[in-house]
Amino acid sequence: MTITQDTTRRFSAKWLQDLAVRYAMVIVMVLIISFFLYRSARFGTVDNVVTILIAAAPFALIALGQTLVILTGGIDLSVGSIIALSAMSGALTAKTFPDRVWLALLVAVAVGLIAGSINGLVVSIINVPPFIATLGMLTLASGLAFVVGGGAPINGLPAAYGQIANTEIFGLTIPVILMIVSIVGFGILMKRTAYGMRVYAVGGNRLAAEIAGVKTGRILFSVYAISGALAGLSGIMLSSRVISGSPNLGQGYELDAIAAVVIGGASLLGGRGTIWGTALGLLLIQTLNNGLDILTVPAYWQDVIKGMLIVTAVAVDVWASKRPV
Amino acid sequence: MTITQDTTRRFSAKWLQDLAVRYAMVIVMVLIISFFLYRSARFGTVDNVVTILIAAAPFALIALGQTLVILTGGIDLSVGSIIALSAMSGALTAKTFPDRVWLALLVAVAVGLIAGSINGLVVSIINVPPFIATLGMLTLASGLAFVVGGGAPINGLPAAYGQIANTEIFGLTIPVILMIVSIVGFGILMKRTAYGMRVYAVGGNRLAAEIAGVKTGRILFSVYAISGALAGLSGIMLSSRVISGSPNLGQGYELDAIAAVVIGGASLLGGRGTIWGTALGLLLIQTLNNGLDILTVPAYWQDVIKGMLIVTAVAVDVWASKRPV
Amino acid sequence: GAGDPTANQGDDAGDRVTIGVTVYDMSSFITEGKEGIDRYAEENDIDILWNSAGMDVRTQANQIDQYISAAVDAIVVVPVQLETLQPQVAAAKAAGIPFLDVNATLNNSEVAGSVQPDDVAAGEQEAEMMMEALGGSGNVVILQGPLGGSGEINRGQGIDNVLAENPGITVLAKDTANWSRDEAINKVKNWISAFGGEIDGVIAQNDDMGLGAVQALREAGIEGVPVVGIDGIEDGLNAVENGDFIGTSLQNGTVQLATGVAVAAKIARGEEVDKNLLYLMPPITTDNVGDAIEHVVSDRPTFLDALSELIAGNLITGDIAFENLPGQGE
Amino acid sequence: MADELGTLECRDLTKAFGGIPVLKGISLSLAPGTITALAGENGAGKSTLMKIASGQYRPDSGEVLVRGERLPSGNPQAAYRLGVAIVPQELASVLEMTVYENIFIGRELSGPFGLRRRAMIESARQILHVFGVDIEPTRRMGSLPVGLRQIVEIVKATNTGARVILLDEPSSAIAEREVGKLIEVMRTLRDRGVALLFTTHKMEEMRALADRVLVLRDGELVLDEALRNLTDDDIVTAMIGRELEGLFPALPEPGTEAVLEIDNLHVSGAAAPLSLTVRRGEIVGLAGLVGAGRTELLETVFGIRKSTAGSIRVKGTTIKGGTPAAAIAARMAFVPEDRKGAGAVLSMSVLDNATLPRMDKFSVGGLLRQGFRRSQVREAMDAVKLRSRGLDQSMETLSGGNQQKVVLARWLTSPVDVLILDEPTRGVDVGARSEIYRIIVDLAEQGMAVVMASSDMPEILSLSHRALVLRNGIIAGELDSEQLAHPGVQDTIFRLASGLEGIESSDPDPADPSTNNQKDN
Ligand SMILES: Nc1ncnc2c1ncn2[C@@H]1O[C@H](COP(=O)(O)OP(=O)(O)OP(=O)(O)O)[C@@H](O)[C@H]1O
Ligand SMILES: Nc1ncnc2c1ncn2[C@@H]1O[C@H](COP(=O)(O)OP(=O)(O)OP(=O)(O)O)[C@@H](O)[C@H]1O
Ligand SMILES: [Mg+2]
Ligand SMILES: [Mg+2]
Repeated sequence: MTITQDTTRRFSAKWLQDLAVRYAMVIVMVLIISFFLYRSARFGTVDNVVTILIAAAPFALIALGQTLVILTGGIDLSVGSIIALSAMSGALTAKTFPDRVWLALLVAVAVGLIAGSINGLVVSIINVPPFIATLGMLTLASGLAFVVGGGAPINGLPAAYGQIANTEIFGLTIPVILMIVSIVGFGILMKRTAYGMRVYAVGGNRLAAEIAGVKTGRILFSVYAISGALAGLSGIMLSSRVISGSPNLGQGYELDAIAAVVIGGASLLGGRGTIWGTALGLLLIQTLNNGLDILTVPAYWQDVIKGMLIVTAVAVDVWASKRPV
Repeated sequence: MTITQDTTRRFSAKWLQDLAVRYAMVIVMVLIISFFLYRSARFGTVDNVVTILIAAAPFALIALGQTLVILTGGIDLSVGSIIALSAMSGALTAKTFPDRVWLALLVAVAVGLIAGSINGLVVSIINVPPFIATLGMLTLASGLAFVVGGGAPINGLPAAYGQIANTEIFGLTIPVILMIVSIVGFGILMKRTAYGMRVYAVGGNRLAAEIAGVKTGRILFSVYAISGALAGLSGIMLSSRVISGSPNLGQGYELDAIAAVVIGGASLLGGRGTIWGTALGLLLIQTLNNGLDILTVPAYWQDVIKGMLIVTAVAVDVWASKRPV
Repeated sequence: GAGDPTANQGDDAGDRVTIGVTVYDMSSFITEGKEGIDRYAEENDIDILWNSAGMDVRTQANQIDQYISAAVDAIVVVPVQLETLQPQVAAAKAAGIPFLDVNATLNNSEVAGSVQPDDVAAGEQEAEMMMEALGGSGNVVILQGPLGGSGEINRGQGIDNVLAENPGITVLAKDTANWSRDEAINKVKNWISAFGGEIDGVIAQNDDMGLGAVQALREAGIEGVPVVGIDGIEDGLNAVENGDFIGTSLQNGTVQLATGVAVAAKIARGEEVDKNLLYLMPPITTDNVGDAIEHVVSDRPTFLDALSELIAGNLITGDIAFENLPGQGE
Repeated sequence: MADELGTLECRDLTKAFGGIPVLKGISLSLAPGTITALAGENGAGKSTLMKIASGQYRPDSGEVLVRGERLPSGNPQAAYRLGVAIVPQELASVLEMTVYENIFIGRELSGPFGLRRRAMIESARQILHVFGVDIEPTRRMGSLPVGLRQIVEIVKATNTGARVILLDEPSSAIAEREVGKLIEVMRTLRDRGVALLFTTHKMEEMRALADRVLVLRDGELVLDEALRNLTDDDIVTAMIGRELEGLFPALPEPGTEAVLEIDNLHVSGAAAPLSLTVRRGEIVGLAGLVGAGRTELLETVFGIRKSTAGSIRVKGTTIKGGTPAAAIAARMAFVPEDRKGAGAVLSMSVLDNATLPRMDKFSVGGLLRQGFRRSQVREAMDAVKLRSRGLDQSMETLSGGNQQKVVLARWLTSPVDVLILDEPTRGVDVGARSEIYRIIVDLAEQGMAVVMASSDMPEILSLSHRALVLRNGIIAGELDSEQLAHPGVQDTIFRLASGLEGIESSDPDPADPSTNNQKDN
């Protein structure tokens, strides 16, 4: 009886446990934040925290999808391009039907879902390595993003288009709310549902999952479809925030998203990683971006510092948690 | 006696064997090339073949280094930035010592080697996942590339700087010769030497390799160092060809290099892949770039076509060779 | 901290103003411009907060948000992308902070001021130079900037305007080389493969790509094909001088960006100033390339010393691209 | 209880790899409520047959029927749905997940608030208890030794409610005591009407379990007979096509010169430091229960695990560095218990795997001596009767037993002073096993010192000059050759191993996770 209680308590605090494993990373984070707080009074203001959250939101969406993909041992390089393609599709829709802006949201997410599903089919049915499948989609979607706008950005959008991302609820804009809801939602999905467990199993050992009756093909398909749909959502949020559709939007975002996941402790071999870890990784990257901007460190020195800090943070974490490579 | 002869013959044709495994890919390549030949009489001219080779050369160098890294189960995202950093360092050296241009070559390769060695140390000693270690280096080196030039490209270089890449020997420029020599050299290194076998072993099963007496840390270190040095070489060649140093040089090249390796049949999990495969993958990408330009396909349609063809080529290959994912 | 915006907050600092600047990236143009800005600011009681967006709209939006909450006196933006940042422009307006777009347009009527190069005119200018060299007939190839960027769109517009009037000209190929020399070199080599000796001229939307084309032609052993660029970077000016280029158009970042900050400071101080200025790039040919090289490269310190005065004068005449080159101003 | 529904039927299955036939028309039928043993030499096609029956492989021709329903080929999930469960030879566990998660993959317990983890943990604890192993169900699978992983997989397969259970060498990594539990579990399942098919190379297990024996030779079913009609010799003869004389060769007398001297070695996780001297030509057996620390000891001696104190000397020279490379340089050789994880590089060929530990010998100035290494490796592999399509065959396409032969025989290309063996004959068939024993004894005769950990009791009893029983990382008892020949020795060893008799009887804490960190990578 005592033992049972013990395990329960342990389990309901699973996320805390996860954090504890990453404690070294948390300490590094706290150090970085303290430094920024010390150097700039503005860093800690509510306004600035909100600024960080707003900046983080579109990344959070793709990083969550990416977490699922990476947990299966795959990788999704196409999210940046899918952002561009769905932003362009959304913008085009808004331009065509200026008084039905919410249609744009729908179209963008649908476009992302379709692109992601194609990734999923190519990976799960034709068995093309995820790197190639999604690299192909990266190239293809970015080409299509230009095709949609005939090579140019889509401008002159109705002001209502901006409402998608800029509407505030309880003082938070929609992307921020989406981010928070998604982190919690995916956290629960991955820890508390059979689906989540199966995603881990497929990534940990596909054969083992297969002989246990798990429909591994479907699981693989689903993670890419989810990642695509989230990229679509991220694309429309980004595009709505600047009220314009650009075929260059989202370029290179995939690297930052993957980085957040790996910084958060996930293994690119699959099977290991958590949503909370990803959230932590995301926070690290966004805090650095924001803090260094606030201190108006010149752009290229920002890169130098960021490169070193990210490696250091992970090195400390590896050393402290002895996480397997 | 007979048996020995037999086996020897088999071995000297190992590269042919490798090609035969990739025969489906070769067929796809032949189809693509035939199409271009049919559509444009110019595609098959000697001049154009040389054009393809020249364009391929800087990619070939980094793709070879990348092959070694991927064979160990790692990844080197930093090659693009190392190209920029070493190009800037080389250009700065040439600007400072205009009459000793060959010093620039040395400096560039040394810079690449150092950057690569840092990657190697971080990966092999501190056990930071290669993705993060080299992502950190990507960010850091690209920052430093700007620092070297104070944020600007380095222009007004002595004409002699151009000789590094533009000197012709037997009608081929130095980068092309370097490419051919390196492909053959690395082909031999990986198939015929103890070092090559150790690289495969480390990637296939690090623990088993360690138990068999391989100093796995050193092997890991070495592949990153080699990859860095080759990126340095590639950087100086690129920079010398355009007689200028730009901090944006090489941006995004890492993806193309990794793509070439994976198209060539290597597994990102390590242990599987060949130099010939990489050469083939490289050829596929470069042929597509060239052929689509010759047919003056608009840039974004090029992307669409390239994305689909690469996935198709690998899909056919997967289906035909049943290569493990 | 030194870079802390709060340190400069409030109007009690007398005439001193703080201007937040965010640029698309650290290109050589921007780097030169920053030198001009820093020099001008130093001599005119201005504090500069500087950020680069690394070619990312989202980053730029965040940086502007930060400037607004730091309550700077004015914001100068060199946008990553055309027509973006509407919410930020509106927010700045609401906060009473003058907001200027410089060098690339946001196409937003809400901005407090705008200092723009006339890219359409520059495109026309380089195309005209090419028409002159070709005598109105022949085959050209065009190297474009990154598709969808305002530079590519406007310079392309200018080129198209001129081509429309010259039916004797055929465009063999037109594609992007993303402002980059090494991309241009491969692109042009491939076109040489495709068209052999048919190419009579190369119109590059900037100098870097033009220089790539020059190198590609050289590698292919083709001589006498005219190449034209825009921007007047060091190597471009040298190319004009040694005949590799038939000409270029000088976009002097030092002058243009510093002018942007000058206008912003004047608006912030409530001084009278023309709020919408066009920078008309002077054409550079063998006739005036020597002086241009002095301004941009060889005698830059002297040029910087006179910068504040030059801008002050230009703001009165309205010809903000004026820098006393031969053939300019009269 | 025995209804018609339990049957598995294979009809005329054929399968070839790269044009070489592995199964040549196999037909068989398993009745519900029976246990059938599948025997055969290494590479005979046993695993291939099981993989086809469980949907992992597509047969070239023929079909598999489960309860009369045709199994869609190449679809393991369909096999699972039809009620076929398998414990593969190369264990398929998710190392990153916990024990209970592994057990419940695919049939997770969920409630209205998502997964019922607590219920799964409890239930896992109970079914593991049947095997007498008190593994904490929340432990990470990757932190367990192979033997325990195998038990977890057996537990997993036997609790799916499957009507047909295929066990591919279920006892290869576990010791006698656990085998006893396995036998009990299998019998219970049989009594519930499940049809069981298992492979083994051990005659005792067939005797204890099987109702019927199938023997595969070269892809053909050469024997299908009720067990009671067969003698051991019948089975062996059917398997290897000839009669086998004694399994164990006679042991030569060891020398007196100390070759391996282990002095006060601190093994992480062990209760106390350990000292041990092995003489020239001596074979020392290490016995113990799963988790007794034999593997840890051997790995520490070979430099795979770091030790904090103590020294290891080979022929009087202290080994410095504490790395496998240093150990190999001192002419030590090691055959690990986990051949997939630590022994073989599966993606490489037989030739390359065999070359790996002797790279200096097989290369000149870094260049490989192709002809030389081929001839040397061929010789070594012939010595263990490796069955492969040539030295260029990839390790991963070798049968399990043949992989084990490569991992062992690769050391034979150069003289070795100290041979360290951890479960050396895991999965090796009787014929090859007798070859391996002969080789070990030959090598000992030539002056090598051998340390061998084994869970196979006859191996300990008949192949060692001296046996040490380990418990908790320390030597709980030592038995000389006379004691080993004593009829009651098995019981003595068991009592020593489980702490019922011996030096100290403090409560062992085998579940202490702190001892496992190094194994994780
Ligand atoms: N994927 C594969 N590709 C090529 N050959 C294979 C493959 N799988 C198995 N083989 C070959 O098929 C033969 C039978 O292998 P199988 O694993 O069925 O043997 P086994 O009877 O289980 O042997 P063991 O007792 O050693 O486990 C072997 O010769 C093996 O090399
Ligand atoms: N019955 C058990 N219950 C729980 N954990 C166990 C049990 N047996 C072993 N373990 C775990 O296994 C680990 C021992 O792993 P190890 O690899 O040393 O086993 P081993 O030495 O291979 O055993 P053997 O002596 O059979 O070789 C111990 O740390 C212990 O945590
Ligand atoms: Mg088998
Ligand atoms: Mg053991």
